[in-house]
Amino acid sequence: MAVTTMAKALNAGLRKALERDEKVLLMGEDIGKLGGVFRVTDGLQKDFGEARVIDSPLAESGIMGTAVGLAMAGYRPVVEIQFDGFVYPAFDQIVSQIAKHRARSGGRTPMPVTIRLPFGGGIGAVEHHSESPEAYFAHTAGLRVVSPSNPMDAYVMIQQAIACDDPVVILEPKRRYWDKADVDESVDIASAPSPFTARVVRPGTTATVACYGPMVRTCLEAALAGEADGLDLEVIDLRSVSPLDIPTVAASVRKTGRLVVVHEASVFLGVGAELAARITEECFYSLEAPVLRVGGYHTPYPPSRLEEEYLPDLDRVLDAVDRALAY
Amino acid sequence: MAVTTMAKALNAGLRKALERDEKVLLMGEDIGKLGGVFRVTDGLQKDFGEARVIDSPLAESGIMGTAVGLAMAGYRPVVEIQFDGFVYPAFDQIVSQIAKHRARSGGRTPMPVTIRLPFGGGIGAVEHHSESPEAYFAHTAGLRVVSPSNPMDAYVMIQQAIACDDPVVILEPKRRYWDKADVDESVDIASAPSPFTARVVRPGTTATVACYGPMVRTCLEAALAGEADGLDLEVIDLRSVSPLDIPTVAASVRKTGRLVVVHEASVFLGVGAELAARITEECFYSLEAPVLRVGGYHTPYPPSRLEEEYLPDLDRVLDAVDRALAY
Amino acid sequence: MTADGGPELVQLLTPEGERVHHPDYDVDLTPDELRGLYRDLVLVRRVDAEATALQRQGELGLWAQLLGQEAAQVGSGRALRPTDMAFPTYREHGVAWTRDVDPLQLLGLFRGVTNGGWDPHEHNFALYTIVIGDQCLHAVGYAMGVQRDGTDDAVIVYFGDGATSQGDVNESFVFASVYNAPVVFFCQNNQWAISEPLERQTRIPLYKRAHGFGFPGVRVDGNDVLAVLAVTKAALQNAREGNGPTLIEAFTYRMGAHTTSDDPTRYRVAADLEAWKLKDPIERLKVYLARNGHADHAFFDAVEAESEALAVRLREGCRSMPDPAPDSLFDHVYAEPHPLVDEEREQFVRYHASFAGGEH
Amino acid sequence: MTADGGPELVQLLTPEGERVHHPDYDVDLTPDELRGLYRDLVLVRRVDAEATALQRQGELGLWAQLLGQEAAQVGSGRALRPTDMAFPTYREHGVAWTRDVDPLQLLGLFRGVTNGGWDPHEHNFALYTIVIGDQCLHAVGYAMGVQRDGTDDAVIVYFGDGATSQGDVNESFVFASVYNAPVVFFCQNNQWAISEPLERQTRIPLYKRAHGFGFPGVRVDGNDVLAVLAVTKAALQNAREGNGPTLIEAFTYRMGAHTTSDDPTRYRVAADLEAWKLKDPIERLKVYLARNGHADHAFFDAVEAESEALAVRLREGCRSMPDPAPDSLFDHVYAEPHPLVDEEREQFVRYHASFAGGEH
Ligand SMILES: Cc1ncc(C[n+]2csc(CCOP(=O)(O)OP(=O)(O)O)c2C)c(N)n1
Ligand SMILES: Cc1ncc(C[n+]2csc(CCOP(=O)(O)OP(=O)(O)O)c2C)c(N)n1
Ligand SMILES: [Mg+2]
Ligand SMILES: [Mg+2]
Repeated sequence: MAVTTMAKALNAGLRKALERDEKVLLMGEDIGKLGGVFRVTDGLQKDFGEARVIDSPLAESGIMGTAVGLAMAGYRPVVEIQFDGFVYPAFDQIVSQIAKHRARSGGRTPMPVTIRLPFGGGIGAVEHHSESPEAYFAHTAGLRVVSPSNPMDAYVMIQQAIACDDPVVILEPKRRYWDKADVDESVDIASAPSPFTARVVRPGTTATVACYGPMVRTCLEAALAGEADGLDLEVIDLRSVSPLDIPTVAASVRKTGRLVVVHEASVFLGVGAELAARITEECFYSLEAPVLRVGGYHTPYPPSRLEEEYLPDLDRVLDAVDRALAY
Repeated sequence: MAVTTMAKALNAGLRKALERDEKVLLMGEDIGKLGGVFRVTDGLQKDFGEARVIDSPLAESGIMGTAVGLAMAGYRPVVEIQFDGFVYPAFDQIVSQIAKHRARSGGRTPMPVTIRLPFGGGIGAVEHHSESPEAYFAHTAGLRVVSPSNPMDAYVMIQQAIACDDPVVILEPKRRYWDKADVDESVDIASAPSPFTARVVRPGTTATVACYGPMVRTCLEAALAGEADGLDLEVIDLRSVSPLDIPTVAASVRKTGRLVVVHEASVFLGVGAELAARITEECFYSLEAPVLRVGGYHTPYPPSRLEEEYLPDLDRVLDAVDRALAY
Repeated sequence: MTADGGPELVQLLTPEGERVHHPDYDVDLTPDELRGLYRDLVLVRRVDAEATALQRQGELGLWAQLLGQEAAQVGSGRALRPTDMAFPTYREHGVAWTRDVDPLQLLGLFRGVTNGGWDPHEHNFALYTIVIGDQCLHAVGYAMGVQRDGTDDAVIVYFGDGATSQGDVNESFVFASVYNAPVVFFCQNNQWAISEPLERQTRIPLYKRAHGFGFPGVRVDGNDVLAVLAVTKAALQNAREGNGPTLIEAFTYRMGAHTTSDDPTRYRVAADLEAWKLKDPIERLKVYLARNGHADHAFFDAVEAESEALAVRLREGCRSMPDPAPDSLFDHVYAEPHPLVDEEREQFVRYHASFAGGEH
Repeated sequence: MTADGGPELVQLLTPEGERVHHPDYDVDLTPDELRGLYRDLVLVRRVDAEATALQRQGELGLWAQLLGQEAAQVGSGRALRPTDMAFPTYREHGVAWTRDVDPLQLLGLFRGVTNGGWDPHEHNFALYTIVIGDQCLHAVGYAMGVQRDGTDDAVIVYFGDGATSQGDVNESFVFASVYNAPVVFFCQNNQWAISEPLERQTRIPLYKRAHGFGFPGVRVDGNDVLAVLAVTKAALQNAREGNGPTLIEAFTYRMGAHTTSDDPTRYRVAADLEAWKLKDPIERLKVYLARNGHADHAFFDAVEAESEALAVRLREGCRSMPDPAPDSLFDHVYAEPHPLVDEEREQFVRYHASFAGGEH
C-alpha cells in the first residue's frame, strides 16, 4: 500500500502485465526512452527491451493496424495513442477491424488489443489535446470502453483491460494523472470487481449523479459542496461506458428519483444521452424529473483560455441537480 | 414534374448545382466514366469535364483532405464516399479538419464541403457496405448531417447541402435509390423548406414515430398496417439528424404522448438516444410512456442472409408502438 | 507505361509457352510439379467460373472474379511454406486454393452466410479483407510477431494497384522497412481499380514505390506462373533470412468485371481485353507442358474431369448451404459476457418466439 | 545515414561562411537582399527566444521552438511570391515571419487565446496544423484549386521527418503526382520526432521517398539559407511551369526541445547538439556578410536594436493580450444558424448572468 499518482499506478499496472504474460507488448510514439509524454511507460523499455516496448513510426493507423496483426499472431498489444485528438487517423482500423474481427472470424480470432487513450481537457493544452471521443467508441459494437477515475482503479483496470480477450479502449483522464491516492499492488486482478461494472462512490438520497473518469472528482466535490445546501447526493463512478452498468444506476435512481449525468464530451449524442434514454425506460415510474445532462457544448473544444467555461464544474453539476429537484 | 428514382433525382440535383456555380466540383472513386457504382453521377463528367468531375485515387482520407484544400481555395467540393463502410479512413480529416476549421479560423474560412455517403443496409451486400455511421458525425460539432427519404427531397436537399456554407454529410439511403416518385425540378431551393427541419409525413394521434432516410418508408408502411389495428400513427421524417428539429418532434409528442424512434444504426448511443433524452426533457409531463427505440443491435452488421433479422421492419416498429401503448 | 510491362518485367515463360531465362530468377520444377501448377490454374479458374454462374443464378449476392489472375495467385501461393502466413483481399481465390481453403467457404462469404468462413490459423490464410489496404498493416504486424517468435516463417500480403494509394498501405511500407519485417508485399497490378485505370493511382511503375521506402521492388509477369513462383520464393527467402520486405508487382490484367455488379463496357475498350487474351496464364503453361512432353492427353482429360466434378460439388454445396441461425448474429461479438448483447439476444429470441406462437 | 547530410546535400554556403557552388542550383542576391535574410534570421530567432521565455514565465501554455531551423524556414519562405500559398505545421514561426504574420498572433495561439489567429487569405499562410500530416493534403487540394484557377501560383507545405510516416502525407504524394499539382513538399528533417530519431521513420534518406511516387526529391542543407532559397525557388518554378511536385528535404537539426513541455536530455546526447552548433545557420551568414564587406558593424547593431525592440513589443503585447469573451466559444462553429448551438449559448449566457447577479 503506497500513495502514488495515477500515472505511476498505470506504469505499475503495465509493468505487472508485462511480467505476467510475455505475449504482452507495448507500442506507441515516444513510449520508449522518453517513457511517453506523460511518463506512463517510464522505464519499461529499459527493463523489458525494445522488442516488447516498441517506439513506433509516427502513424496511428499503422500502430493500430500492426496491433491487429500482432494480435492475430497471438500477442496482446497495448497501444498508446499520444493524445485523444490523434486517435482519428486510426479510426478505420479500430472500427472496421479491431471491433469486428472476432465476430467476422466466428470467434476464432480474438482481438485482445488494449488502446490506451489519454483523454479529456483541463490541462491548458493546444488544440486536439483535450478531446473526449468516448461516444464514438461506445457506439461501436465489438469494443469495450472504460475509464478509471483514481490511481487504484487505474492500476487494476489497465491490467484487467490487457487480460480481457476483447478489445478495450481505456480512457485515461490526463488531468488526473497527477492525482494521488493509495494503491494496493497486492490486489488480485482476477478477483477484483469487473472493470465493466459501476461503483457507488458516495451513497446519498437526494439525487443520483453518474459520471466517469475526470468528472468523478468534480462530482464528488460537488456532492461535498452540496451538503451545505442540504443535498445528499449519490455519486456513481460508471467506470465503464461500454457496456454501461445499467442495474447499478437504475437501482440508485429508483431510490433517489433523479439522475444527472456528467461528462466532458459534448452532450449531443454523448454517453449521457444513452443513459438518459435507457434509465428513463428502466425507471419510468420512479423518475421525478427527466434525466439531466451536464457536459460539453456542441462546439469544438475551445482554446485553453476558455476551457474552464466549457468544462463541467462543481457549479454546473449543482445547477443541474437544482433543476432536477425543481421538477 | 416527372416520376423518377432517387438516384436519378440526386443526379439531377448535382447537375443543377454544377450548372449554377462553377466553383462546385465533384470528387470520388469511379464517379467519372462509370458514373459511380450507383450511377448517381452518371454523365456528369462527360458534360462538365474532368476538371470538375474528378476520379480520385483510391484513398478516402486523400479525397477528404484535398477537399479541405479546395474549399480553402474557394471551391465547393462535393465528395462521394463509395460506401458507408469506407468513410472511416477519412475520419480524421472530417472530425479534426472539416468540422473544426471554420471555428478555428474565426469564421474566415468556411468549409462548404458536401460529403455524399450512400448508407444503410438491405441491399444484400458483403461486409462494410451496409453501415449506418450517422451517430459518429452527428456527435461531431461543426458538421451537419441530413438524410433524404424520397426522390423529391433528395433532389432539393443535395442542392441545399451544396449551397450551405457549412460542411454537410448527406446520408443517401442506398436501398431507396431505386424508389420512384414525382420530382419537380422547377422548385426554387432557396424558398424550399430548410433541409435542417423535420416534416410530419403522416399526421396521427395514437403515437409518434420519428425516423429518417431508409426507415421513413418502413415506418409509413407500419403506420398503414397499423390502421387495421386501430392505430393512428403520426410519422415524422426527421430529414436532419444534426441538428435535430426538436420543436417539430416535441409538438407531436405533446399531442400523442408517445414516441418511438426508428433507425438502422445500433440503438446504443444512436440518434434515438439523443432524441429520447431530449424529448423526455422537453415533454416530461406529456409523455405517457418512455421513448422507445427500434434499431440495430449492438453487433456488427451481420452477413446479408441475416440482415432482415437485423434491420427494423414494419413488425418491429409496431411491436414498439404496442409496448409504448402498454404503459 | 508500357502495356507489356516493359523491359523490367521478369518472365520465365513467354505467352507463346517458351521457357526463357532471367539473370536473377529461376525455378527448377519436376514435371510433376509443373503439372500440379497447371491443375491448380485450371481448377481455380473453374471455381471462379462456377461462382460467377452461381451469382447469376441468384445463389450468391456477389462474386469478385479473378479471371486472368490465376498465375499471379497460384504462383505466389505455391511459393509459400505451410507455416507462412498469407493476407488476402477479396479476390484471392487462387491463393485460398493453395492454402487448402475449401472453395465452398469462399462461396459462403459471397452468399452472405458469413463475413469470414475459414479458420485462418488452420490454413495460415487470413480472412478476406474488403476495406482496401487494411490487411497490409495486419500482415506487417503479424510479421513483427514472427520476428518475436524467432521462427523463419515469412508473411505475404496481397493488394491491388488501386490499394497503393491508400495511406495504410504506405504506412505498412514504413513499418515493414523500419522494423525490417519478414513480409512480402504482393501487388497484383491488374491495371484497373473498378473503373479507374492505373494512371489514376500512379505515374510511374508501381514496383518502384518500394525504392522510396528503402526496400527492393520487382515487376514480374503476373500471367507467368513460373516467374511469379520464382520471384515470390526469392522474396520470401530474403524475408526469412532477415533482409526485410520486398514489393512484388505482378503485372497482369483483370479479364472479367470488377465484380458481378460491375459493367466494364462503360469504361474500357474491348481491344485491351483481346490483347491480354493472348497472354493467358493457363494457355502458355499448357503449350509448354505439351510441347515438352511433360503432359499428355490423358493428363489434360483427367484435369478436365476433376474440374467438372469440382463444379458439381460447388453447385450442390452452394445451393444446399444453410442460412445461419437468426440469433447467431449475436454470436462472437464479444469473447466475454456482455450485458447489452445478452439482453438484446434474449429480447430477440422472445420476439421471434412470439411469431412462432402466432401472436402477431 | 551520414550526419552531415551526405554527398547529395545541396550547399551554397558552408558552415564556415564560405560561398560554394553547385552545378544545379544558384542564387544571385544583392547585398541588400543578403542583409535582409540575415535580419530575418536574427529576428525570427529572437521571436523564438522571447516566446520560450514567455512560456517559462507562464504567459504561454506551450511553445514549439524553431531554434536551429531558421534558415530552412526563412530561405523557403522568402522563395515564395506573395500570391503563393504556404501550409505550415506548428513550428513554422520563421515562415510566418516571411508571410508578414505578426508574431503576436503566433503567441496568441500558444497562449490559448485562439486556435487560429491570423487571416490565412490575407497572408497566404494557412493556419497552423497540429495533427501531424493533415496539412499536406490540404496543400495538394489547394494546388488543385490553383490549377483550376489557371494562375501560375504555387503552393508549399511544411512537415517534419516524423510526418513522413503518416498515411495522409503519402496520400498527398499520390494525389500531387497523379494530378501533377503545383506543390512543393518541404520536409524539415530536424532529425527528431519528439524523442524518436529518424531511424524510427525511415531507413533511407527522406528525399528519396519522392522517387517512389515519380517526382523529384532533393536534399538541401537546411542550415544554409542561400541553398534553401535556391532549391525552393527552383522547385516552385517547376511547379509554376506545370511540372508538378517536388520534395525538398531540408537537412537540419532541432537545437531545442520538441516543445517547452519536452525534456530532450532523456533521449539524446549532448555531443550531437555540440556538433550541430558548429553549423549554425545565422553564424555562417554573418561571417559571410562581414568577410565580404556586405555588412558593417552599424548594420549588425541596427539589427540587434531592432531585435530588442521587437522583444519588448512581444513581451508587452503578450502580457496585455485579453482573454476571449467566454461566450465566444460558440462563435463561428457554424456559418448558418444552428438551433442547438444558439440554445446552448443562450443557456450559457443566462447561467453566467446568474452568477453576476450573485445568485450562487
Ligand atoms: C477503403 C475502401 N474504399 C473503397 C472500396 C470500394 N472498392 C472495392 S474494390 C475497389 C477497387 C480496388 O482496386 P484494386 O486495389 O486495384 O484491386 P482490384 O479490385 O483490382 O483487385 C474499390 C474502390 C473499398 N472496398 N475500400
Ligand atoms: C497525428 C498526430 N500524432 C501525434 C502527434 C503528437 N506529436 C506532436 S509533434 C510530434 C512529432 C513530430 O515530429 P516531426 O514530424 O519530425 O516534426 P517536428 O516536431 O520535429 O518539427 C508528435 C508525435 C500529433 N500532433 N499528431
Ligand atoms: Mg486492380
Ligand atoms: Mg522532426
